[in-house]
Amino acid sequence: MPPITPPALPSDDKRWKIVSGTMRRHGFARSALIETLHTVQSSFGYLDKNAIQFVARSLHVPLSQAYGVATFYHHFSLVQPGKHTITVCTGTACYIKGTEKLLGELEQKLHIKQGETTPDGNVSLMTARCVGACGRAPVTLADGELFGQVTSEQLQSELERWAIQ
Amino acid sequence: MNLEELQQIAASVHADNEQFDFEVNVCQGTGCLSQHSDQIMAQLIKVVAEKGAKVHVRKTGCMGLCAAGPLVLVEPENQLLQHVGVQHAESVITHLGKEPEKELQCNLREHFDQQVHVVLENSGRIDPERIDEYIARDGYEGLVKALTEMRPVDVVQQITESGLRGRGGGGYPTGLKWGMVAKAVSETKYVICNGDEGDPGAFMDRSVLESDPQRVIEGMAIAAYAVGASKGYVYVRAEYPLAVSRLTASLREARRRGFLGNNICGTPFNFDIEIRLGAGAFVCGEETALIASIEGQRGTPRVRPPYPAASGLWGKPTLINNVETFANVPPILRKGGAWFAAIGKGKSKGTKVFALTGKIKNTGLVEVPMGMKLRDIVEGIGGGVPDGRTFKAVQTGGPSGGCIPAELLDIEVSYESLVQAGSMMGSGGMIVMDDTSCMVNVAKFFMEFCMTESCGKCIPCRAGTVQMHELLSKICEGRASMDDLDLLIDLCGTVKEASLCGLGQTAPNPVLSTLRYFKQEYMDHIQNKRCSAGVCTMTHEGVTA
Amino acid sequence: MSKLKVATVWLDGCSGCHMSFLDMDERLLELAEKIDIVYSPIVDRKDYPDEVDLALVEGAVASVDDEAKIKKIRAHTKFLIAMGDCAITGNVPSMRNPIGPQAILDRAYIENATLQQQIPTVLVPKLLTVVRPIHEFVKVDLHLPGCPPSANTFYTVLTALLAGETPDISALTRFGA
Amino acid sequence: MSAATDIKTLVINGQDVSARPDQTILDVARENGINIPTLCHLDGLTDVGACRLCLIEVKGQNKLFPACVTRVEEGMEVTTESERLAKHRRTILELLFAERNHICAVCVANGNCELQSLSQELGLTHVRLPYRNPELNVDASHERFTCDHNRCILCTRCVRVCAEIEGAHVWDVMGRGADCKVITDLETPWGDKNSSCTKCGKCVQVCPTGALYEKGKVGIEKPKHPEFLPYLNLMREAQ
Repeated sequence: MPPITPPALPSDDKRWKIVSGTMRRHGFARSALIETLHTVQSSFGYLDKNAIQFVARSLHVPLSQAYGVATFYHHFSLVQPGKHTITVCTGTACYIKGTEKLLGELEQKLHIKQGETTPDGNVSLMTARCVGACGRAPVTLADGELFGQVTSEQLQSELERWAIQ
Repeated sequence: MNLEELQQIAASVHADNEQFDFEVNVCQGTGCLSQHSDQIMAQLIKVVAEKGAKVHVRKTGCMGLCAAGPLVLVEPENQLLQHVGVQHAESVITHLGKEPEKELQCNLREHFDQQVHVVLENSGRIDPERIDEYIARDGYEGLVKALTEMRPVDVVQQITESGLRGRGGGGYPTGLKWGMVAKAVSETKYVICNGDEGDPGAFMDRSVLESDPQRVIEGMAIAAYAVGASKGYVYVRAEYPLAVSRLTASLREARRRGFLGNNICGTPFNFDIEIRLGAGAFVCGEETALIASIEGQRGTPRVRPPYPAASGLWGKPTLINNVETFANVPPILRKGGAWFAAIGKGKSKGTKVFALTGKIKNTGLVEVPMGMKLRDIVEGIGGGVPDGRTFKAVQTGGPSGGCIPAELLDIEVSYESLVQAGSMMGSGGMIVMDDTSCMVNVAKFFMEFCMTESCGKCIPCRAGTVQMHELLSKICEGRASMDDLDLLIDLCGTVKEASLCGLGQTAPNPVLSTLRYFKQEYMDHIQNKRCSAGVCTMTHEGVTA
Repeated sequence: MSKLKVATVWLDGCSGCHMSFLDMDERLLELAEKIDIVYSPIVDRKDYPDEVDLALVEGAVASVDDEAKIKKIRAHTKFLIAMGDCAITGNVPSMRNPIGPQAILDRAYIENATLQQQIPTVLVPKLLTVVRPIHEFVKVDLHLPGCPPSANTFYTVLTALLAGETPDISALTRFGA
Repeated sequence: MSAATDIKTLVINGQDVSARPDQTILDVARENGINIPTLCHLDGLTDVGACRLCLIEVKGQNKLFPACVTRVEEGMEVTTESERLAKHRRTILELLFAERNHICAVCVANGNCELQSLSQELGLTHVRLPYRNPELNVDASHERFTCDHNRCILCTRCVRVCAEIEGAHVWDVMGRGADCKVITDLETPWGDKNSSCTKCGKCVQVCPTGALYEKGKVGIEKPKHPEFLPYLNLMREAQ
């Protein structure tokens, strides 16, 4: 195989160097696609088409294949998330302990459906397929911080805090 | 590294511990951390420093009884403290050696006494990021023994003799699998640890990786030696950041101590492990899908055969085992296959870790010998259903499993008996439901799960789960007829028999098992438009635009 | 022996199935010796008879009216045949399903209307949110796909049924035929 | 090992047949005039075993096997027609018809569609399942071809022919489960000025339904010709 010359970084943004670093660490192997997308997601918060194209071209992965991978895994988001994210666990233990109701309340309060972001870009409402803290069900994550045996009052106060910030 | 050097490391750890009068282990698992056990630990350290007490405050993994968290374990008394808060730090330290405060005492004998800890033997007792503490509890003795005293074929023999079976759900004999990969002729082979614990309601693998990661690394290294692999991958869910960071640190430690890398223990054996992050796809728990994902592709399963043992990662012979399976390996090598085979019953040997959750008093992680009665787990160890409600069913096997009713609580927990009861062992989720759970709604919940997790490759699973979910919704909303029920049963048959992989083949199980034991609830929804548990809201069909 | 009482019904369809039925031409005369058309868009009678032996239903169920009709027809018919793709699959009428009835009404009565832009409400049956095949409302005894089923298909099926035989539908016709 | 000892003998529907060990049950069955229904399989492309229509029974095994990827074995007794198989096959077709908007009467592939002819072959006269009626788009941006997602059954023949034969890998599948969709490049229009499409038209020729078609042509007058695939493969081997 001819030596790979990766395409130029999309911009001066330092985060692209981190992305490029992940690819280099894996020798620009095609199999590094998912690992690299993880780096993009953690650096930029989401994957846009530019980023997918840059990674695909760098790793010599067909564009459609890279896009197919990016959209297959639910961990990857193709839209910019809100400033804050509230993630409701919808695993079985949480379901048994009434997570559906919590989710419904949040949807009502925020006027958005799960997977969406409020129009002002402040809060994204997400669901997770079990975060593995079933012993503390029902569980939600507020900006990554885990809350166990959560109540609607707790969620309400968290939302109020974010609204002021 | 040889056995003698291991013992030296162990001795120095023990000597270090001797300096202290007490050891205070603070659970830093995901469950207790969510209740700020890190702050509690910091406060404990502060109090110890202020008092100049000879106390070692140690960060540990999960202690099991998540319901009573945050947990603290005091050694040498072996006294468990529950619901410890930052404000209790002072009291915990001052009461060392005496009886702790009443409200902190956790003396659930029935919860702990019936358990047998093999996989969890170190959980909550060692600092997961300090390899020497693992060594001090006989860690790496198995690997050293295998490398220095045994041929690969002997290792496989021990595993076969132990009767260990896959803990990921299928229950395939581990020795047989290892033997197949060992016999495959190839320069390159791989060992993969499946940590894509996707069953909602299960967290055994997370806990093991958080609490005792070295055990998994050692198990993988032993496996690699047995099958002739030099490269391994641990595939972990991205939803488990703590497990990933502890595993990363542990891999570094293992390399530092020479248990990974080249010429391990001075032998020609080379082996190293890389972590691969899952990205939120339940189907990647299926081994061929997991392999596709490690290769950087869409996690869609492919038809087997060829099995990964013959053609797996990048077409090479590949051994895939689940986290808990690998975690069982070190003690088997240390104590021998026969020791392991003596635990358990019939064709199900050893122990099984279960994540006991739902409507049960003592939620958390338990490890019991195979063959224990389900009732002893639910009512004994679990403490039964809280709030004076009635037990209705226990769900095992996740979305692939089924619901076991009260009248079958006396069955023994084994691979075979659970399948016979219309469920399966699965990876170890055990979710208890009381009379406030509607079984049709539960079936719908699992179907929704399977529907959104279906990879979309084969038609029966992709389109069948959508239609089954629609039919279950119809039943739950009181819009269904008996014809719809017949259609549902008919679809179950096709999806079960015609789907490509395990996800689709088992997707109808929650429906089939609830139909088997709770048919009356279905009839109630359909004929009387009534949900006795009060979960479903009946609506009438909207007919106009 | 008395003649078989046959009805043909036109729900939401283009009447093509009826045209094809008429295409049996001279064979209609032969059939007429054995059957009486007791209700049909092509005969005078306005209300559905109480007892019909066999009904051929063209068209999908698209409005509250269609729904009421098909239920009534079923109640008064011994053997019900879904005639043509609209009755069986929804076919062309169901092409509005992905976008819903409002969009289709707007297009027809507002966007494309040159005068009197308004959606009729009086004397016009209300549309269902989705157009559906008749077997989703009532039990159907025989499905005869095709758009439309050919005159030969009609003839072969009807003569087989009259002789008490079960016709092999798939040998005769298919969706879209 | 001599070639003769390599020959396997097996029984398909009571008929004794012989096969090379690398052959699949589907190959051998078709060689012997036994028809097994397929949708995702196409001679000349790698098999994915996804449509599940070619499932067959093997004596002594309760499991069903996809004939397109199951290798022959000595002494195997295969059944390709049974009540059980017929039921599953019909249900699979029903699932497909209900999944998207297959309006045969107005489809460009009417009369030349594999889904349509299979439904006739397997005696499917109606679909018991409710139609899903998803809202799907039609990509007519390409100068010569059109992609109508309403008719797509996700067999992935287009994906495979483009990657394996043409070598362009313009097509792939995006999303998961019922949200799956075939795409070109980054879900960008097929006719985009930066499209990597080579305009060879192979994908159109292999599409079993009216999902991919040539503009200005109606199926009934213009059947598709996927027979070029084995020929291309042969010529490639000869190079």
